[in-house]
Amino acid sequence: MEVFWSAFVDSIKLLFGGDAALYEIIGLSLRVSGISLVLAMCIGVPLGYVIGSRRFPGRGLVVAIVNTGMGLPPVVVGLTVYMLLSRSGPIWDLYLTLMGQEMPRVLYTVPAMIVAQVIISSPLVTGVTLAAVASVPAELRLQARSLGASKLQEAILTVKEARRGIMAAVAAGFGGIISEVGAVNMVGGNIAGKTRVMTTAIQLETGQGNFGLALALGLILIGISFVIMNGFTRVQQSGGRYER
Amino acid sequence: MEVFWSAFVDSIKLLFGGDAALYEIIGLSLRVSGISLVLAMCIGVPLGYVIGSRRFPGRGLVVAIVNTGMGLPPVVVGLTVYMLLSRSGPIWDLYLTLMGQEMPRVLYTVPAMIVAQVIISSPLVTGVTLAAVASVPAELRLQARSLGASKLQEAILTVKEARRGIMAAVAAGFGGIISEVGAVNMVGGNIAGKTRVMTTAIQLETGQGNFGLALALGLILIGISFVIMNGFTRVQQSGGRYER
Amino acid sequence: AAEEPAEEPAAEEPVAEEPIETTDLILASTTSTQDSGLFDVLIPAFEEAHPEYKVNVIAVGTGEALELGQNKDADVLLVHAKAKEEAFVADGYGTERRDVMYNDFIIVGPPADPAGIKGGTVADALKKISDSGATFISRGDDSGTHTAEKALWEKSAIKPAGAWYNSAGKGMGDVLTMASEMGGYTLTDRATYLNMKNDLQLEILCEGDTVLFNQYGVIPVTDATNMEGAQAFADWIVSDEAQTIIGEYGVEKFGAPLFFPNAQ
Amino acid sequence: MNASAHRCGGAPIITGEDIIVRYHRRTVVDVPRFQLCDGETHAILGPSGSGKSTLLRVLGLLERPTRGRITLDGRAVTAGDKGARMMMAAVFQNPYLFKGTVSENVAYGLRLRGVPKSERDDRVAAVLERVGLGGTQRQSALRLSGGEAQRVALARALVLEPRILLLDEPLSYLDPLIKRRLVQDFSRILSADGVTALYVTHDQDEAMVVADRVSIINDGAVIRTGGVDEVMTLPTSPWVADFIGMDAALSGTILESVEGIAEVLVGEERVFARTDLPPGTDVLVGIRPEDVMLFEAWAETPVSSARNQLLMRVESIEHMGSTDRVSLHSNGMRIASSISRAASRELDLTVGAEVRAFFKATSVWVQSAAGVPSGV
Amino acid sequence: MNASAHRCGGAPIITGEDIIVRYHRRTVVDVPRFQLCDGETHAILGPSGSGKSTLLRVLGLLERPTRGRITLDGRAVTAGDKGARMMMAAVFQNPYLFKGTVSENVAYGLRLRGVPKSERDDRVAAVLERVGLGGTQRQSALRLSGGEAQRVALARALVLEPRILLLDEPLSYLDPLIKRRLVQDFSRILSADGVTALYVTHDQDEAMVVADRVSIINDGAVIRTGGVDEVMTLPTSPWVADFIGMDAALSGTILESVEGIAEVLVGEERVFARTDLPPGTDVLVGIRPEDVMLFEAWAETPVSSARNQLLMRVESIEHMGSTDRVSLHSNGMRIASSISRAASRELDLTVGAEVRAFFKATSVWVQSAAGVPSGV
Ligand SMILES: Nc1ncnc2c1ncn2[C@@H]1O[C@H](COP(=O)(O)OP(=O)(O)OP(=O)(O)O)[C@@H](O)[C@H]1O
Ligand SMILES: Nc1ncnc2c1ncn2[C@@H]1O[C@H](COP(=O)(O)OP(=O)(O)OP(=O)(O)O)[C@@H](O)[C@H]1O
Ligand SMILES: [Mg+2]
Ligand SMILES: [Mg+2]
Repeated sequence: MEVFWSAFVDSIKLLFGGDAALYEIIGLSLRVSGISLVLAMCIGVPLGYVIGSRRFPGRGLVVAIVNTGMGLPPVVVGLTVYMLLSRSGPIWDLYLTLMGQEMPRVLYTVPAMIVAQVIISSPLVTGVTLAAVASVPAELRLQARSLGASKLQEAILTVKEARRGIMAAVAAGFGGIISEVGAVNMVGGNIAGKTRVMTTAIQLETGQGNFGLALALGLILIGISFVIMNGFTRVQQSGGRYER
Repeated sequence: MEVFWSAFVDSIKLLFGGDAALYEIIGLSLRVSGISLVLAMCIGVPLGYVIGSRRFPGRGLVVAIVNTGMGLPPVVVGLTVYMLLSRSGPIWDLYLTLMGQEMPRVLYTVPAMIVAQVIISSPLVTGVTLAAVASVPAELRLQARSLGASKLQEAILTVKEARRGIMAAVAAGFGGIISEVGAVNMVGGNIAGKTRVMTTAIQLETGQGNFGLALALGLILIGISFVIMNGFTRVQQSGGRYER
Repeated sequence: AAEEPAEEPAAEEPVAEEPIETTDLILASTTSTQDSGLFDVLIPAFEEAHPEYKVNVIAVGTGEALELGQNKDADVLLVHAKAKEEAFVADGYGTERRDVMYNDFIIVGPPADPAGIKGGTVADALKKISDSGATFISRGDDSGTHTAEKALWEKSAIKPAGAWYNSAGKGMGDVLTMASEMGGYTLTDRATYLNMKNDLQLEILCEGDTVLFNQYGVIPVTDATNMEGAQAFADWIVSDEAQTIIGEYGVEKFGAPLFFPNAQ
Repeated sequence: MNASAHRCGGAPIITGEDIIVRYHRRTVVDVPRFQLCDGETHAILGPSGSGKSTLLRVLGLLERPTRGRITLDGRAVTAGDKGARMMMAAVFQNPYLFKGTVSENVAYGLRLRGVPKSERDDRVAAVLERVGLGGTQRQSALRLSGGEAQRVALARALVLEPRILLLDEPLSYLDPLIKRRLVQDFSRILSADGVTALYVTHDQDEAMVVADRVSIINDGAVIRTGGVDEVMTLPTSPWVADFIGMDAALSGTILESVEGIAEVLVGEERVFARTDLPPGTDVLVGIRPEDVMLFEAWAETPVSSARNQLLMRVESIEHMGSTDRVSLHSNGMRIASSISRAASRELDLTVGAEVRAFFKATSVWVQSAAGVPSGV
Repeated sequence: MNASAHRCGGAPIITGEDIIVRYHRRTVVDVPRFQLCDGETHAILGPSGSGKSTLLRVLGLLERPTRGRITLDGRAVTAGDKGARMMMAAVFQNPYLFKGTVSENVAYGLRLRGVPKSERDDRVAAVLERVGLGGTQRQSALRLSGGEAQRVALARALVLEPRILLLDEPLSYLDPLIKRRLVQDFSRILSADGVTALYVTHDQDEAMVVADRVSIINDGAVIRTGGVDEVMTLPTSPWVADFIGMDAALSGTILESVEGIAEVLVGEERVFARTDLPPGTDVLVGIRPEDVMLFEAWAETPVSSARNQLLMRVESIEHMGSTDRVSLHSNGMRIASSISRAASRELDLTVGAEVRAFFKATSVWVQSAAGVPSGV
């Protein structure tokens, strides 16, 4: 057990030890996760709203696809993104044809990581949002409409009403992003100082047998996401509809 | 693009090619995921119900912890489980002290993988269930109680009412499990014929540069989870409360 | 990469006072090289010698590294699977292959040595392990180490199969951890073993045999994004300066070098 | 249906034509023509499950009918038409409030319309005062009692001062005190210039106070439409009569007519009624139970103005709370009387007993039988 | 409060003592003592937001009060007590139905009680028939109209045939036809042996038909409890009077008494009333507006039995739908009369006009003023 305790102590020491490289890694993790989360929300929340609030033929199939998307293996996503962005991949060729010059390299950069993260977390956000939106009484949307709400305003109201569920969606999406390693490793390359984030750093240390350090980094990551989630939760908890 | 097409063709060929090793891997994946999912549901649904339906001091903190749990880095989970189960870990010592004999090895076996998977997916199931349960009108629970429901019967009814959200929770949990590789790899060891599952096999092929094969395996995995999710979704979709 | 004038470095003659414009160089290598810590000294030295390049290490399996090279997503490769490397160059994916260094393989196992292989030859050891059914963990990932292991089995005419033979499909560090936990034997490169020794309940039981030889080579990728950089790296790593660094790495920490430079 | 039934006071503002709503193959609404006229308050009465709420949603452009056309001010509109919806505001049967405070709920529509904050606050305060919830602005809307929630839903619509108000049982959760106040308030708001209202209710008294016209709907079909007095006094079928708590309208013939007071033969009884119809006209005759007073059979002629005094036999007595409803017949004429419980006790009414029924000529509603399809 | 007010018909079955419910520091219910007696139907009347639903939830062991004790059959119970809850069934103001079919909803309580399937089906069919929803067993409960949903909620409770029924405005969404039927049905069910009911309602007529006793609650406090006739006829404060649609009870003194008919001095008017109280007693006097008939001031004495005939002045007229409510005064006496709209029109009533008010001695409710705290 003292292994965990010493990892805990180490994590504190590391966190306040002033190691610039660590701060850089943490910063990059937060930047990548933050941007990815915002993009995943921009995709997942509207999509979840539309699927959750409308009835259309094939809806069940769409939901099944979204649910399947929650279980995309990160390595496969990484591989796919890699293949798309590779110099011998289709986008590269297309760019060359269209622009008449070589595409600047996207692989092993932050944008590539973000692309992979967004692909991984969007279905999570969509799927949970969908269920949350579907649990908002249709009468409520009708009420909004009857008071003159446009389709967009109705959607905003619905999302607000389903806030708790949507926060869960965002939390799940964030969790998927912040902990993900397979895809970022593959398309980011875990390049020190450039694309190394907390998870790939942890993986690296684990591979080198530095379990204590890996664990300490893991605790730092978990601690950071706890702080973020705690802020989150304050929003999520306020104004529950059905509590007594 | 033809890379994806050929991977697709390969995946079909593989799937119906009668390769016993592949079937074994698929079978193990399903077994591990299935058992893990059931266990995660056994933990997550009741826990989510309790947190979602009760008010107690520190509830916000508990929710934040659950949300954080959605983002546990698999490598850290793997590492932790590894350290706990390791021959130099605390459980081994405890067993020796209590039973007077060495504990049979758990590491690099299916049960160890299941432990890791359950740790990873339980918070997902709990977090989404929690939000779903919290969106069930308190009046409905009160109604059940007023008709003579016990606490358990009330819980069952609430869970049934929140079915859609809970199905999303289960889908998210299943997605987390079926796609997870970091932790199973670490505690399972990816031993051919013993603990090799689809995700670790994909990772292995990727590491060997067999991108086409990796992709084909990935498509098979995604296909399998789509079939499962599709069955799922039929349950999830039936009997929506608020649809018109 | 003449098509990329914007990123073209002033390679010939960096003008003093002006900040040097660096270009990225993608080095695909094996996890074992990265995990051994060699890059932590090698890369800074290269970047000091060639400040116009910024090396980005992508540490993956040997197979994956070759694949990245084939797709031109890496500029230069440092891997250890000689036969595959030669085929890679022969197929035109790499410009040339040069030996850089080697380290040696060892067989490690539990201190109790249930199969009793200590001190014997490699062939002897493998036979005893398979006969006694003692646990053996194989990399099983087509890596250089795995390729070497397979060759050894073949040479001793044993077909490794059965419950005792575990094909792990994992990196060296992981396999060592597994061997330690499972009380089994494994074939490892010395560097990784020495690096992790303290956390393992494993001892060197068989070493020094001439068949246990692990050659690393460097290959600049044909038509790479940063061809100049790739060539510069390949030239530099076989230079005396780099070879000295390689030879000295690990002496301080482990009392013996981890890699033996052998560039011609 | 009466020929005048479809006559609008103003121009039709909303017209529904050939409206059919089907849910799972069951036809829930089937209305060939429905007109809501400019400035009127149109009450919809009908039993539970008859399609009132569905019709309201359809006419309010909140739900697309399975079939049918809706025109607003003569222009065809559909459920997607936002401009059209902006003219309306609805209060649903079940008040679904939004998360947030009372004032956020009430201000919602105003915010959508871009009304500035200060004006919004003033209007919200005023309308809350009006529904008896002054000062509750900052309470959570989700923690209100049933009646409070209903009033917030009402305020949310009223505050918009829309041209068309759609009200689906807006007062069902309210106590008589506040209800009385709101009904009075309604009749003031709704009779104001240019406000048109569709008002679904179960309370006939409410309908009679606020409505100009009434439609009675049963099983998805409008079976009676007309002015409120006419519909509520002259049921054209036994079902309608029963529904509005009367006996069926009586058939009769006008015998003679002097100074607007006619003598009408109903069965073998003679009834005096105020009507301008000429002698010989076949008519329908209706008398509301509240207008029939009962006295002991041996009582002397009381008031001069109660022109009709009939000796009748009690057929049945039904207790309705503070009143008893007594069915009476004599010589082929059948009417009901609604009297206070105390009066009923005092009269010691029993089935079969004889009583004297008094009602005034002006309490008798008379309409030409021509043009009223039989059986409707 | 009247001394007899707390007298139970049977033994108290549920007793609440010192019940206080606070939400966010606001006291919503504050009831020192509430008794629901065995076999009685106890109606709770009160304005919107007065705490009726909260009190019902507390007494039904569905919500823990902030403070207070509840005893059931003399045994202290709390909200967690399942055995106690098994004796009761509740219908809430807002019918929340469960996902599933109508029959699944109605059978829910039976399933919990382990009633076998075939018996369950029979009982469900029977109770659905009773609430007018026969044959709807397999419909989805979530797609019902407001009134249908309310009836399913009602059936869900009735089917359990519980010892105690808690009904929170169970008929608010229903049309008069089905309401009339159900009220009659209720009064039969509720008067059956051993069924005790707490009945929250806004409809006084409903209360008068089904209830044995009535409590009036305002601002969380029970301000009046007693037999239904007494409470509904003899308001003990202006607020209660206004709430039940009367003028305040009058104070008077009995002058003389002959054969159970007393002459009571009210203000300077003399009123005949049936009472056994001796001359000289100070009394409270109440007359329900429905029992007061109005005639032209110059009308002759009509019916012999209406012993009271007063010439009074009209103070105000309020339109209430089919009836008008007229407030009258003369010589310090103030009463109200509820007359039909037609009669009102015929009388051509205007404020300040004189009319003759008739009411019977038996319509006057008299009670000794002793023991009634002033201002309540
Ligand atoms: N979404 C739906 N799916 C299926 N049936 C429905 C749906 N909505 C309403 N119905 C049915 O349509 C009929 C009419 O419903 P509606 O709500 O219009 O009745 P209503 O006249 O408003 O009744 P109430 O007075 O009880 O509110 C009812 O029998 C109801 O069960
Ligand atoms: N959970 C809650 N939190 C805060 N206030 C509440 C809560 N529940 C009820 N209230 C308040 O308590 C008061 C009494 O509510 P209750 O529901 O008992 O009233 P009621 O008498 O049933 O009224 P109505 O006839 O309108 O249903 C109301 O003013 C309401 O706003
Ligand atoms: Mg309705
Ligand atoms: Mg209430």
